[in-house]
Amino acid sequence: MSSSVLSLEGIRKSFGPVHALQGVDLHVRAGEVHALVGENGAGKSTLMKILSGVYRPDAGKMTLYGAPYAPANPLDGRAAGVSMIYQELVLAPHLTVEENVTLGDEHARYGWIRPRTREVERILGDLGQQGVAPDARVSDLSIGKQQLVEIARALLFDARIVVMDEPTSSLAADDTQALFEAIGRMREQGLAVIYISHFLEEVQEVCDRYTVLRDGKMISTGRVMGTPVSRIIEDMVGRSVDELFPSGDHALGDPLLDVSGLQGRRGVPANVCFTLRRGEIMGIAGLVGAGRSETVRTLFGLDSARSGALSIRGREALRVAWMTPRAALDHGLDLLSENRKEEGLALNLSLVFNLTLSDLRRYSRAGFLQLGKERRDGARWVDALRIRAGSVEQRADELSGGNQQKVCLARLLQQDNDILFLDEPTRGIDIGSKAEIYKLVHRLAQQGKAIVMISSYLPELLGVCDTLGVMHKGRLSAVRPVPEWTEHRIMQFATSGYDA
Amino acid sequence: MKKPRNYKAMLSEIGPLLGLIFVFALFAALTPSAFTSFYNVKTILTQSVIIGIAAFGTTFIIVSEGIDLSVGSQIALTTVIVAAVLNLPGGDPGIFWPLLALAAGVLACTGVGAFNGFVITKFRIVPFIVTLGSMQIVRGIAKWIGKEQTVPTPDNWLTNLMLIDPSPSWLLFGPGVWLALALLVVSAALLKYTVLGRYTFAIGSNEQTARLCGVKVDRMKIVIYGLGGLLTGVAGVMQYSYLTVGDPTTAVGLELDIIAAVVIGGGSLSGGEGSVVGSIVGALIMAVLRNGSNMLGLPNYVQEIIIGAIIVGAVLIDQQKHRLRTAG
Amino acid sequence: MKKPRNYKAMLSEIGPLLGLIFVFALFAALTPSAFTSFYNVKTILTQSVIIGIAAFGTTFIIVSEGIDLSVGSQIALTTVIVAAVLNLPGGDPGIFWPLLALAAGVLACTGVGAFNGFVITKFRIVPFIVTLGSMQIVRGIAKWIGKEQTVPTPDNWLTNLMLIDPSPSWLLFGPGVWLALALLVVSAALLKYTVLGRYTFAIGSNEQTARLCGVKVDRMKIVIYGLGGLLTGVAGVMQYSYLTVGDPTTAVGLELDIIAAVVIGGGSLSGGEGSVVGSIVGALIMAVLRNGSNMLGLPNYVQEIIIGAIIVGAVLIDQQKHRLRTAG
Amino acid sequence: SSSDESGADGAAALEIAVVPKGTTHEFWKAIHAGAEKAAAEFDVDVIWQGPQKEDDRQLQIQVLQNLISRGVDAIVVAPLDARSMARPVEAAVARGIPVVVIDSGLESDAQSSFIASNNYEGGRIGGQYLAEQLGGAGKVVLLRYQEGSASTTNRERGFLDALGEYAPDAELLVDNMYAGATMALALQVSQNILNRFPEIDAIFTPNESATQGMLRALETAGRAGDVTLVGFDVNPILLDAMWDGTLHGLVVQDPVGMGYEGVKAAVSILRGGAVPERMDTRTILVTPDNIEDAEIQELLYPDFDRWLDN
Ligand SMILES: Nc1ncnc2c1ncn2[C@@H]1O[C@H](COP(=O)(O)OP(=O)(O)OP(=O)(O)O)[C@@H](O)[C@H]1O
Ligand SMILES: Nc1ncnc2c1ncn2[C@@H]1O[C@H](COP(=O)(O)OP(=O)(O)OP(=O)(O)O)[C@@H](O)[C@H]1O
Ligand SMILES: [Mg+2]
Ligand SMILES: [Mg+2]
Repeated sequence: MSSSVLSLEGIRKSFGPVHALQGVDLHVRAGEVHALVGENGAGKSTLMKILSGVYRPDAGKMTLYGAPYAPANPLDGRAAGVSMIYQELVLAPHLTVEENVTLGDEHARYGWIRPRTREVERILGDLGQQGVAPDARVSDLSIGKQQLVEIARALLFDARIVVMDEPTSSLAADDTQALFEAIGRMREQGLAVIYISHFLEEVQEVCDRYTVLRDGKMISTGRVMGTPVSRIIEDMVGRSVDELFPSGDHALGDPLLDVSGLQGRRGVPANVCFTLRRGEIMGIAGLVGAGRSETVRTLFGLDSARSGALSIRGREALRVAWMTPRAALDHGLDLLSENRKEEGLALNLSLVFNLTLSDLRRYSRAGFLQLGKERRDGARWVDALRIRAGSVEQRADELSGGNQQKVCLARLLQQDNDILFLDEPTRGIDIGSKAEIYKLVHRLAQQGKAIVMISSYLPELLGVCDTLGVMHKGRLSAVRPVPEWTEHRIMQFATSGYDA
Repeated sequence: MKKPRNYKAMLSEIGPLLGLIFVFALFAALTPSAFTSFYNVKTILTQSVIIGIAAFGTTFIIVSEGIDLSVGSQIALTTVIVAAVLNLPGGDPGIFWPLLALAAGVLACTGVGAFNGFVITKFRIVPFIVTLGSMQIVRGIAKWIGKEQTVPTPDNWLTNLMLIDPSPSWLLFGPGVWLALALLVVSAALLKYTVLGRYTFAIGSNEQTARLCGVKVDRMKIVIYGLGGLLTGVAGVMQYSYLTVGDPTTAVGLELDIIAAVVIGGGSLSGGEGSVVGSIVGALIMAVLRNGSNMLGLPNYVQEIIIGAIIVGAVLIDQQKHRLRTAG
Repeated sequence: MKKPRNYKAMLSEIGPLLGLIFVFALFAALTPSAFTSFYNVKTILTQSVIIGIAAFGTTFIIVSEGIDLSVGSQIALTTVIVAAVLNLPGGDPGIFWPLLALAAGVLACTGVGAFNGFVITKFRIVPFIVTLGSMQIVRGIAKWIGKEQTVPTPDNWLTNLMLIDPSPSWLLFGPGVWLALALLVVSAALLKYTVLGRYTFAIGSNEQTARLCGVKVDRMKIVIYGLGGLLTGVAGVMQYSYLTVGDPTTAVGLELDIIAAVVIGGGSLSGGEGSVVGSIVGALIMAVLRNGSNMLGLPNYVQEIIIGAIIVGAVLIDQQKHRLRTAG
Repeated sequence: SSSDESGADGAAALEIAVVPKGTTHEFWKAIHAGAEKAAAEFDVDVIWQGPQKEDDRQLQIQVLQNLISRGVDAIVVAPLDARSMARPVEAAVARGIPVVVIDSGLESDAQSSFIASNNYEGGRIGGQYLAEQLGGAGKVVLLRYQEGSASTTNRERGFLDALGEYAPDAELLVDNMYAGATMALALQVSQNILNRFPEIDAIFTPNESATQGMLRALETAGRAGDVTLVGFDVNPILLDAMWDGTLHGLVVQDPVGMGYEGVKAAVSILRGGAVPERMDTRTILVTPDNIEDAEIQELLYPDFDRWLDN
């Protein structure tokens, strides 16, 4: 049991000037679940993509079951029994569930495909997804279910090593449990599982051993049992993070935003009402698909509303149905999207273009842009948020994920509006950057801004917010001060819509 | 559990069919006798053969999120090559030489298609640009081979393929129509029931996914464009048969008609959607419109306006349907 | 902090320029005296005016990740409308009527462009399809207005715009060249230094992000396509001036040349990239090639093959540059 | 065919540009042959250059402009449009390059000479013959060529006039359909016309591609030979059809003569001679009855290869 089925030694990989991996070792044994943890940009995904054959390493060697292993492409990886669940959703939206699950592994005779519906149904059943039909179109499923389809693909495949790169980042709690059970069965069958997650609780729950990466180097490895979480965190960020969540008071002031009777086109959100005061950080919890994003998007005019009104700074109520993003910005609202790549950054434009895009009026006179002023202000924000970039003219897609997220935040800061909707502001962000973002949110509240923060990560809501509401199927519970909530109470409302 | 999906899939193929029936009925009502005569139906079918066969190939390309603007030039190239081979010294218009000419024409287009695919995948240039370039290059080559002239050919059996009245009259339709029908069945089966077809859809739906799932995307694309070229080559032979000469200036802009046929038939330029049956229906709709307008004596410009409106209209209706489905 | 970026941006504009210099030098070496004569340079410039002006508009559209296939038809429509207005009863070829004709032509195209933008945004249909449809519709309308004929017009000052030798000879170039130059400056400034231009880039780079940032995407697109139509209309007036008649069958397929010019000049069909200066350089490269080939007495097919190869080659080189940049 | 040997023997040969409407019809090949024949005879160089796309006025203007820039000694042009081409022709003359217009008229007085078949007369000949074949009555179709083409419009006019004169009882079924620029278009339209009128007696088509398209349509419909078809211009396929009895009459021009006379006129202007302002080349009716005459044979089967090396 103790000998490694997979050994990676001295793996190096550079992308131009970026040295993503600088000689990493990793040893995985049969029948173990091995956690791979580290900050954003530490190189976890890159290492796993080398393992699965997406990238080729610049140096280093890999051994799989005692034999040298050097995949040239994902096909080689699969042939060697490496199955991978990628961090970003890897699905063909036009195809059915069955077609996606079997993609690349079709059973065919003379090129003619033979259906594998039975097997696909069995796998979905194993994941507790009897309700997902094999002939449903994947684009018709929610993100959580789509994630599960991808997991099913990895399970259907007859693998010897399964890599899971943040598989639970958009899973509901019960789906996560079903996944853990499936992982447990794999362990029993003697498969090796590599599990990447930013949720250290999950690591403690399912993993046997761990390896920490930092800045493309292996820092430590060991048994999960008996290693304190604080030790792992310290290895990840290179210092001890004693206080993740900021402390210090900020006073709540007059009401800034009053929402009543918000009703979405598809019935989500359903009759949502809440009031937001100056200096308030209001959290919204809920399961995936509960309608949290939809609520703020509707308020911001990105999704259409059936009815509802909002009043800002006590002025007369506006109809949400007439809201547009432009009007929302002009009324002092601003939104940080949960998906920065699709909605948040113009990836092939420069950093400074992205920073000022929502506020070009400030940088133009009679329609003409004042490029100098724009660049100076851009440089200020880059310094203020410690964004790592060559210059303000650097293209957004040349930045690492965490820095991209900071650019998005900087756009909000630059816009300087009073009412901020932050949708999953720390999704996919490492723990050190998280702490920075929490501090920033706190500082904004102290300046008298009002913030709505949506997150699927309960500890952060409980640690950062003043008040909290929970959503279930489009309905928002009463918004209460955080101390009045317990995790149990939150989960009860989130799963049943019943508030004790 | 299986029904709703099939039902939906059928709906998206039935849509264009209803359109075809509507257009046909409309003209039948306006010009009763001449339009609906069996002979005229045969004419319409024959006139759809070329665009139809080329559209089968383009369907694969469009489903894979590609586009091929060089189809018209490829057709011209085929007619010229067929004519040139038939004129080779020592050639005689028996069975063999025309067969050789046919093979040469089809092979040349398959080569052009595969080359397009190669450049697209090897250098990662968008298909629009690559095929915009090869559209000109192939046209130039066709003119070069044809010495900038139409190339007359001796009589041979190839020129009988596109006759409206077939020579053994029990055939009912000309050989071209039967050939198109056979290719329809083969292409539809290829696209729906084989690994090739499945990968075509997967690449069009999400190329990255296909790649990560072990589909050899580059090689597949070369195959897809090559297949497109092959079918275009067959269409080119039909065009030769239609014209009985090699004409390097023929079929200018025909690719747009072909793309329109695919799109009217439910194909989506953003990939992942389309069907061979839909595409032939699209081709038929356009042929019926042209034929019917001539029957009515409508001027060309009215035809053009109607066809333009139908292209947009078809996509619009398709989209409403999708919306309905998502909502329901 | 300022240098590297500007240097890079310049490089991507200098690339096509180097290409132009290379092509020019090549032909200058091959046909020394005639090709580099001032008169021939004037000829080349005049011949680039139409594609150039239309390419300015298409640059905006392509930068915003759109495409307009109806440009050729719009140009034909303009020539016909200008001719029709000039032939109105009561019209006289003084200053006023030609101005009215010009305005009518430009306005019509602006309308077509804005309508394209409206359909694209309102019904969420991809621009390729919408403009493929309007390409046919507009062509039909042009033929309808022109009664399927070329429309002769009385002599008037509009027809002097595209003369190679201007009438006051101190002008050096014909008024058309000067107009193109003025529009070049205006369009380049619009795209680079105004909010409109910035929004065009933002929409092309990521439409959803632009929406989130408060850009009124739908309205902007209508403006962009309208602006494209406006410039196309001006190009159409130039075409009329060139032909001196209204011709509903002119400029078939010209949109592809125009798109090629934009792409050769560094525009990307996936949006967010392109420059007005690059586009005019692209147009010039094509004009130099045509002219030089004529000078050398190269047959047409050689020209076609060369231009096709250059389209692909330009994009290929552009791409290598990008890769270099990412790597370096 | 064209050459650029500039001044190997000191004095460069005169460069005479010949600009056809297109390059793909047999007709233009014959003009080219005639031009080369004259070039050999008068010891000048012919530059043969046409627009890239058939029927593209803009491209023909560009070709003319480029030839002016190049500084050729004279231009012989078959204008695609009577008015559009006037400007560039005038520009050429203004720069001291004499222009001879062939085939189709030009609305300008800048050109030195206009050499063409009498298209109207050619149309009349065809119309008269068709009327005789009909015996004075029957159902007739006129498939026009293309919007805005002067020479074919004159042929169509001549045809209609003669038809009215010699067959007043004939019924004209269609005269508003256009064949379009290429044979493929002509064929499709022809098929649809044939379906629309099952009872056609005779058809007139005013140029090569329209005639060939209609002939092919008759063949695909199995009606070739049953319907009297009278066309205009000639190519080997049309001649074969006449031998087969599926084509009943062709009005042929003398393109070799036209090309020859065009270059000859240009040369004599350059060498200081006088040329007539207007010169008609022949239009002759070829029918199965006279096709074997020696004179016709020479017209129909000119020896291109003597002059063209491709
Ligand atoms: N294709 C690429 N081109 C350039 N740089 C890249 C590329 N992929 C990754 N990088 C860089 O390599 C480094 C490691 O990235 P990687 O995705 O492996 O991090 P990670 O540990 O998975 O982080 P996260 O927790 O955010 O997923 C980062 O600095 C990233 O910016
Ligand atoms: N484009 C869409 N088409 C169909 N249904 C959608 C679409 N977008 C959202 N929904 C549905 O609307 C509901 C609310 O989604 P929303 O994204 O607001 O949830 P959420 O609570 O923010 O979850 P997440 O954590 O995934 O962001 C879900 O049931 C989802 O399936
Ligand atoms: Mg990662
Ligand atoms: Mg959400």
